[in-house]
Amino acid sequence: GKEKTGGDTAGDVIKIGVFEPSSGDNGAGGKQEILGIEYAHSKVNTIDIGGKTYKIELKIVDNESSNDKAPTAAATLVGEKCSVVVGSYGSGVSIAASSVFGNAGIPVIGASCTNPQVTEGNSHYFRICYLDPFQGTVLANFAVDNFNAKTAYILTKLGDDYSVGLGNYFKEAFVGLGGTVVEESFQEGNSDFTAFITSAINSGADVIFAPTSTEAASLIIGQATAMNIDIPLLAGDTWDSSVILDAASGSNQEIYVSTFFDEGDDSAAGSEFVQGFKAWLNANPDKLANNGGNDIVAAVSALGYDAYMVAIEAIKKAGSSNPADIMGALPTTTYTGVTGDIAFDDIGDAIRNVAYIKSANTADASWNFVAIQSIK
Amino acid sequence: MEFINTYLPYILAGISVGGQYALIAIGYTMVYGILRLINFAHGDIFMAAGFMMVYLSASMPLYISIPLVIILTVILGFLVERIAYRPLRTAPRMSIMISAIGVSYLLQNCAWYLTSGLPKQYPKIPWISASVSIGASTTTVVTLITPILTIVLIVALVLLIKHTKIGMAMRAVSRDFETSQCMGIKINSVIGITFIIGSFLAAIGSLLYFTNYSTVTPISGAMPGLKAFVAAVFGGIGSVPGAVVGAFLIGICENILKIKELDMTTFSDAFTFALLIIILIAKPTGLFGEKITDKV
Amino acid sequence: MSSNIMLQVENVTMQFGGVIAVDNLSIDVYEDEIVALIGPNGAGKTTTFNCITGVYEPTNGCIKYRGEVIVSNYPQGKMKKQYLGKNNGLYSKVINPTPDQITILGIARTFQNIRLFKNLSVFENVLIAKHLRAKQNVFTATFRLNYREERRMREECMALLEEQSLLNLKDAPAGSLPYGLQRRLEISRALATDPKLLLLDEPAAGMNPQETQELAEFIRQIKEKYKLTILLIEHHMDLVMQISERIYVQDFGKLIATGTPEEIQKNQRVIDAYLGVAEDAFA
Amino acid sequence: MDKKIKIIIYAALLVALFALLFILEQILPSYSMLFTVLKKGAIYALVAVSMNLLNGFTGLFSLGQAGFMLIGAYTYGIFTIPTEARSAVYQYFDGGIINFTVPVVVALVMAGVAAAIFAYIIGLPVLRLKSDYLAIATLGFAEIIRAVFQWKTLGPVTNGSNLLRLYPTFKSVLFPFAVSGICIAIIVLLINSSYGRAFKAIRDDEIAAEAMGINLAKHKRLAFTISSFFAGVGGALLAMYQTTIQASAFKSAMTYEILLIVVIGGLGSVTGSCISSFLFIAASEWWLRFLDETTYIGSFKVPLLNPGFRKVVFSIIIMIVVLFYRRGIMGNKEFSLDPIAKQFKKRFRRRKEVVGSNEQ
Amino acid sequence: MPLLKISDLKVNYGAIEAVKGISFEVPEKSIVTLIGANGAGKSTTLRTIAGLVKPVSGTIEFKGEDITAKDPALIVSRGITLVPEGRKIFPDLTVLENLKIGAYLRKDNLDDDLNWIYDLFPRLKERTWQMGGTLSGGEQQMLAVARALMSRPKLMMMDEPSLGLAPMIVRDIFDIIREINRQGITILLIEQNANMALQTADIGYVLETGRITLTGSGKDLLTNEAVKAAYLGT
Ligand SMILES: Nc1ncnc2c1ncn2[C@@H]1O[C@H](COP(=O)(O)OP(=O)(O)OP(=O)(O)O)[C@@H](O)[C@H]1O
Ligand SMILES: Nc1ncnc2c1ncn2[C@@H]1O[C@H](COP(=O)(O)OP(=O)(O)OP(=O)(O)O)[C@@H](O)[C@H]1O
Ligand SMILES: [Mg+2]
Ligand SMILES: [Mg+2]
Repeated sequence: GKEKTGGDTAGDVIKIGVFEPSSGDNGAGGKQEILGIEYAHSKVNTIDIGGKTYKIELKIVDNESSNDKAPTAAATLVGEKCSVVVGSYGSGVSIAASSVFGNAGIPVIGASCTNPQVTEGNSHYFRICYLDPFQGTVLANFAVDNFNAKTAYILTKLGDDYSVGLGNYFKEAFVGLGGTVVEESFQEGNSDFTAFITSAINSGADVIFAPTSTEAASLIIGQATAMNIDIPLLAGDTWDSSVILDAASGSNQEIYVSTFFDEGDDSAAGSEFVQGFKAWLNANPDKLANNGGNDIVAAVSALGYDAYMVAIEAIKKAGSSNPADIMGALPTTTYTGVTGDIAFDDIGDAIRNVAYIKSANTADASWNFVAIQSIK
Repeated sequence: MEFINTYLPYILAGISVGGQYALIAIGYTMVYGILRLINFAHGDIFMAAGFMMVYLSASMPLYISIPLVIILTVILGFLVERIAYRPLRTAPRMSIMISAIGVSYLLQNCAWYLTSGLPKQYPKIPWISASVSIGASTTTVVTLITPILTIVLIVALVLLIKHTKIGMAMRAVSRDFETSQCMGIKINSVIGITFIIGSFLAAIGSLLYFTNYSTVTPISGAMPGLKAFVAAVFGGIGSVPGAVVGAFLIGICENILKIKELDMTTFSDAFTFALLIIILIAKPTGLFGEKITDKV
Repeated sequence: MSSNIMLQVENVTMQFGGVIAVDNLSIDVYEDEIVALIGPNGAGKTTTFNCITGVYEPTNGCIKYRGEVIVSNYPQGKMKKQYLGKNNGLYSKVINPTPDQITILGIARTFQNIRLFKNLSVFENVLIAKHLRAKQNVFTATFRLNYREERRMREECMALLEEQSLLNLKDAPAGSLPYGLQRRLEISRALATDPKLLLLDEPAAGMNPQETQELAEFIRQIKEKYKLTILLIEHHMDLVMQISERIYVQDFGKLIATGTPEEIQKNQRVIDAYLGVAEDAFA
Repeated sequence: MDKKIKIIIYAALLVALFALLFILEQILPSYSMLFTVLKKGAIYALVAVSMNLLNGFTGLFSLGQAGFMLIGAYTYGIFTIPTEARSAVYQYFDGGIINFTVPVVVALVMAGVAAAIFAYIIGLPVLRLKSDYLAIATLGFAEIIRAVFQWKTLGPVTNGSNLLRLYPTFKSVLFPFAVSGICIAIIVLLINSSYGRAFKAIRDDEIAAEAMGINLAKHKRLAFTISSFFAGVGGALLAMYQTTIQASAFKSAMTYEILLIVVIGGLGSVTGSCISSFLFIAASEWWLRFLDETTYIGSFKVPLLNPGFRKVVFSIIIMIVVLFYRRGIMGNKEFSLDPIAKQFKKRFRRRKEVVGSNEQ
Repeated sequence: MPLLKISDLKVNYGAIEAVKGISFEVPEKSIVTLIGANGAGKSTTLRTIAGLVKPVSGTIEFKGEDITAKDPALIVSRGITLVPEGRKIFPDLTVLENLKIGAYLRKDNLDDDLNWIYDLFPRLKERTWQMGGTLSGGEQQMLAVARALMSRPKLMMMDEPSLGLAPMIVRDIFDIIREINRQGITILLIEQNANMALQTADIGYVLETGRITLTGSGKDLLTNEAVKAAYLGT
């Protein structure tokens, strides 16, 4: 990138890398996460270190949701001499690029990547969201608590580590709670889910758990609606997207998702963020388009916001723009974000014990807050 | 009855998917028949038709937007031929194919750029989006009308190819450009018409397909495109009836494989390819393919 | 005479679907002979060559090369019911070699419509023909452990091109050669496989009478030089009558006449089916 | 030109190249995009050349490259993950069932061999098919391979849908250059050998090739197997470069990408494939990145520059290259020093003549 | 005014100069033949006239109209057809369809023409419904000629119609050429069979490596010593 805004000299600038997909399978979610980061940047774009004011610059790079493009994208950020990096949506790319950042000694703060392997053994990788084992367990608990579910039908996407992984954790927890599961998986590019839905019905499932990308999700919802099924659909954080609301609007399909953040959160920080973010989106047609054309706040946007703020906090704490110093400061950095209190454990994961459960309000295409679920 | 209730949905889904594949597959087969070109961009033209519908239907009523989508798709198909294939008429075959891959990339990337890659909800088309019950299973009207419409369109197409002057010209051009020119045939127009027909069918296919599946993304065309292409090869590429038979076979097979009891879902796509390979090994030019005999 | 018999085509029938292209054909070719196979278009001449060289599997019949059976088949599989020809049941062995195996035995051919490796140089065209007899494998060839063999191949090819006066064109792409030289190169390439028996399919097609004349001379020369036996198909009667010692005439797949050129020219059946008014053909 | 001199010149150039790379690594920071492009470019060059061996030199239109790379990548990964890391990688499969590791070089060879064995087996039936039918069948096989590697039942070996990671990788750009260089050199030697000529004969005219005593089945299988061997090695290198392996990355899109490189470089040109793979990687991953960034000049927002625009521009560039350089950058020619050397010689000779005439 | 007038025609294939500036005329209702060695540029000349190849320079005039480098379809519509080298009939069209496609640009009724063709070639009438590809070589050649006639040409160009045909068929073809010419169609003929061609032709041109080196009536050339030595082999 050759972009230079204003007349800053390099000495007055601290660069924060944004390592996110804006194309490929996870492009949509990645863009929403970027929006949160950009919004945060619009709020806090300078920082004082040692009495000097530095301008913060965002370096956004597209990892194309692809493991083989990720290292190159990461190298771009390293080349830009970013002090700290935020990202990425999608755990696979985060893992793939991890060593590039690791070798360069740059700390990375994952916003929404939920796979345990992202941080495991990577002292430079931190993360502010909960993990898949937690999320899977939460959802299993929710299914049992709310629907008294005995049988769950799990539909995962073959070859997708997020999908398969989360499905696995859900299964472990659900079986642990005394339920039985029926598992199936679909292949990339599959567009006809009626057969799967039929087998869910035939298996006598009380809930369908489908941790998939939003593309598959809208197909599943559309076809489930057409088939008039009355089994609730459960899914993880990826489904917390306006795409799902679009797909479900006007139907009477029950949809529950676990997520990091609730738009209807009426805490001061939460509502301030929601209002500010919406106003910011609406003022900017490009951004609104990147959010899917509406101003519904995705949880990943909130996480992106928080991740950026954590980065700022760490820089402040380190009192330096040197990546090594920031890395040193991060483990002890704490921050109260819009998604809750953030502190890191010794692996680098955020210490979290609750998840929000939301349900799709199909009448007016919005999310209804259902519960804050914790693990038994 | 129990049996039918359990398995009917799979078969219905299969027939419906088969019909949609068939409409796309014909585009592949026609273009291949005439240019010997695997038109990799065909699936993406289908996808583009989907997006056109999403955007157009947002601002105008269906009775305008549907015909408009069909017209625009046809124009798109024609333009692709004009810009990307016609200049390469005398180039090595591989270059034209690469051009096709390039167009496919371009269309996908443009769609990405314009839509930000977010899945778009396809508009509901009244009546054909409605649900109907057959026995104990529920499906949409589109599932039922797809095969019928497909068959009607294809019969019309076969009649066109077999019994009209332009059809005769298409068959002639597919054999030999130069000699066709000597007969006074304008090969560019004939090829243009081929693309127009192919795109027209792709547009119809996209109406049916996306009504059934409700979401359009920039890569929506890739998988149906590939499947339709497989169907075309399966039936013997270049043969219209072959493409249709292949498409229905593949549609039905891949859905039957999803029957839980078979426990084959993991391999439903793989199985499609496996079946294709088996067929090809038994009949190296597909079910209805003309035998390539190198006259020695 | 039969001690030095080269090629025996015995009762060969080739049926495509319902069409019998070669019908119970028997041909003998002796060592050191030039034999011609003539007949109207579609009589099955090229098909006969294709059966001999392994391009097609004959439906029935057998072919012997120097007394040894190299091709043999009988109506079987789908053909069992469809078979329309004679001599069903005469053979029970199946030997269906691929064309390369036939070439290795020492039978080389040219094609009715020239089939050179058009993008490769003249030299490479000939060099490729040496591949089959080289003592090497992929490994030795890749790492040049076969360099002696490779040198020998190259030297032999240079010598051959020199003889055929193609040496000055050795680096030209074969496709760029004038038609007549392409024919000559195709024959040279066939010679490079070290054949004993050479099959030529319409070598004079597309040549004018003068060029045809030169070709006749050329064929005679290579025959002497390489101790070849030659079987050729041709429509140019002046060439055929001039160089062949014996002629077989095929019509609708069947053999309708055989004999010396003089006998054939007078044969009424041949005149009716093929030559038309005799004098005209040699005008 | 004297053959010996030629060899010496090429060797000198090679040494110079490696020296240059070495020096670059000392002076440029390790994260420089240049190295990323060089590493990936070297790997893609190998894969593209191996595909060219099939498509450009043997005339077999195969689209199975990604599948063979997948096999190579997994073979490499599976056999090199340190035993102590296995429980972390195979977390869903109790550490997997393979409990030993082999040295990197051995694993690279194994990667090639595994791909080659597989190619040999599927080649038996598939290579009987012609042109586009062969293409679709090989494409199909690649898809099947992918599904099999993601299959849960094979999880203890392949880790199912999950990533393989923590295996040895390379840091220096010299490593991929050396490995790719050796492999490409072997392919070039093969192409220029008697067997290479046989492959080209098959490409030009199968029937004539057969009539020249070339066993079609054997030679096609040979080309297919050898090409797959190198694709497997390329896959292993790619795995090292990416630091993680996931079957879902090896889609047909990857094969198309390689095919694009091959055709843009020129079918039947090894140097073309190499040049175009570096250009391709550089353009797609480096030079055009600025197009994705919303840019302001002063307060003026440069239009069109938004995420995704880079790819649009890139596909347009590809189209332009395809439409205006239909035979690719190099056609079917090779980059060679001969013309340069000839120039040199001519000048040299002229000077000699001048000197000579002066003396008289 | 000649029916067809070629002036200083030059044609290249890439770097190869196939035709290096030739001029000749074809009078109305005549039979004109081009003879010459292989690769002399004969086929290229015909293909250029038919519009299949674009010349580098030179003009082609037909009935006074400049048709140089025009679209092949337009040239056909003016009344020029080419019987291409190697027959090139459409193998999976029936004989009737092959004939109909010959009249592709015509919109009027074809019945009369079909009857005329069937009179000329009774063999084809028997095989109306047979696929073109299944005909024998001689029949295919007849079909190619008949197909060209279906456009009701004023000028018919034939590229080596006797190539690879049995002696008897060769004679038939030449008989047909004379017959068509009697019916008023001008013929431009390329032949390797120089004997037959010169016997049939009113005018002959000898082409050598892209240039015309000799011109004369068919009879004259037949007795010309140079022609005899180079092309007639006697
Ligand atoms: N592969 C094939 N499939 C079907 N029919 C074939 C095949 N090859 C040849 N034939 C038919 O067999 C018959 C004999 O053909 P062949 O080529 O042997 O004739 P020919 O004697 O060489 O004629 P010409 O002198 O015209 O070359 C023809 O009717 C031809 O159509
Ligand atoms: N498509 C082409 N591309 C390149 N060169 C060609 C092409 N067609 C013909 N040539 C070359 O142009 C020259 C003239 O060819 P042309 O076919 O006109 O000769 P001809 O007189 O008809 O010969 P023949 O008797 O072989 O038919 C030859 O040198 C030939 O190699
Ligand atoms: Mg023949
Ligand atoms: Mg010619």
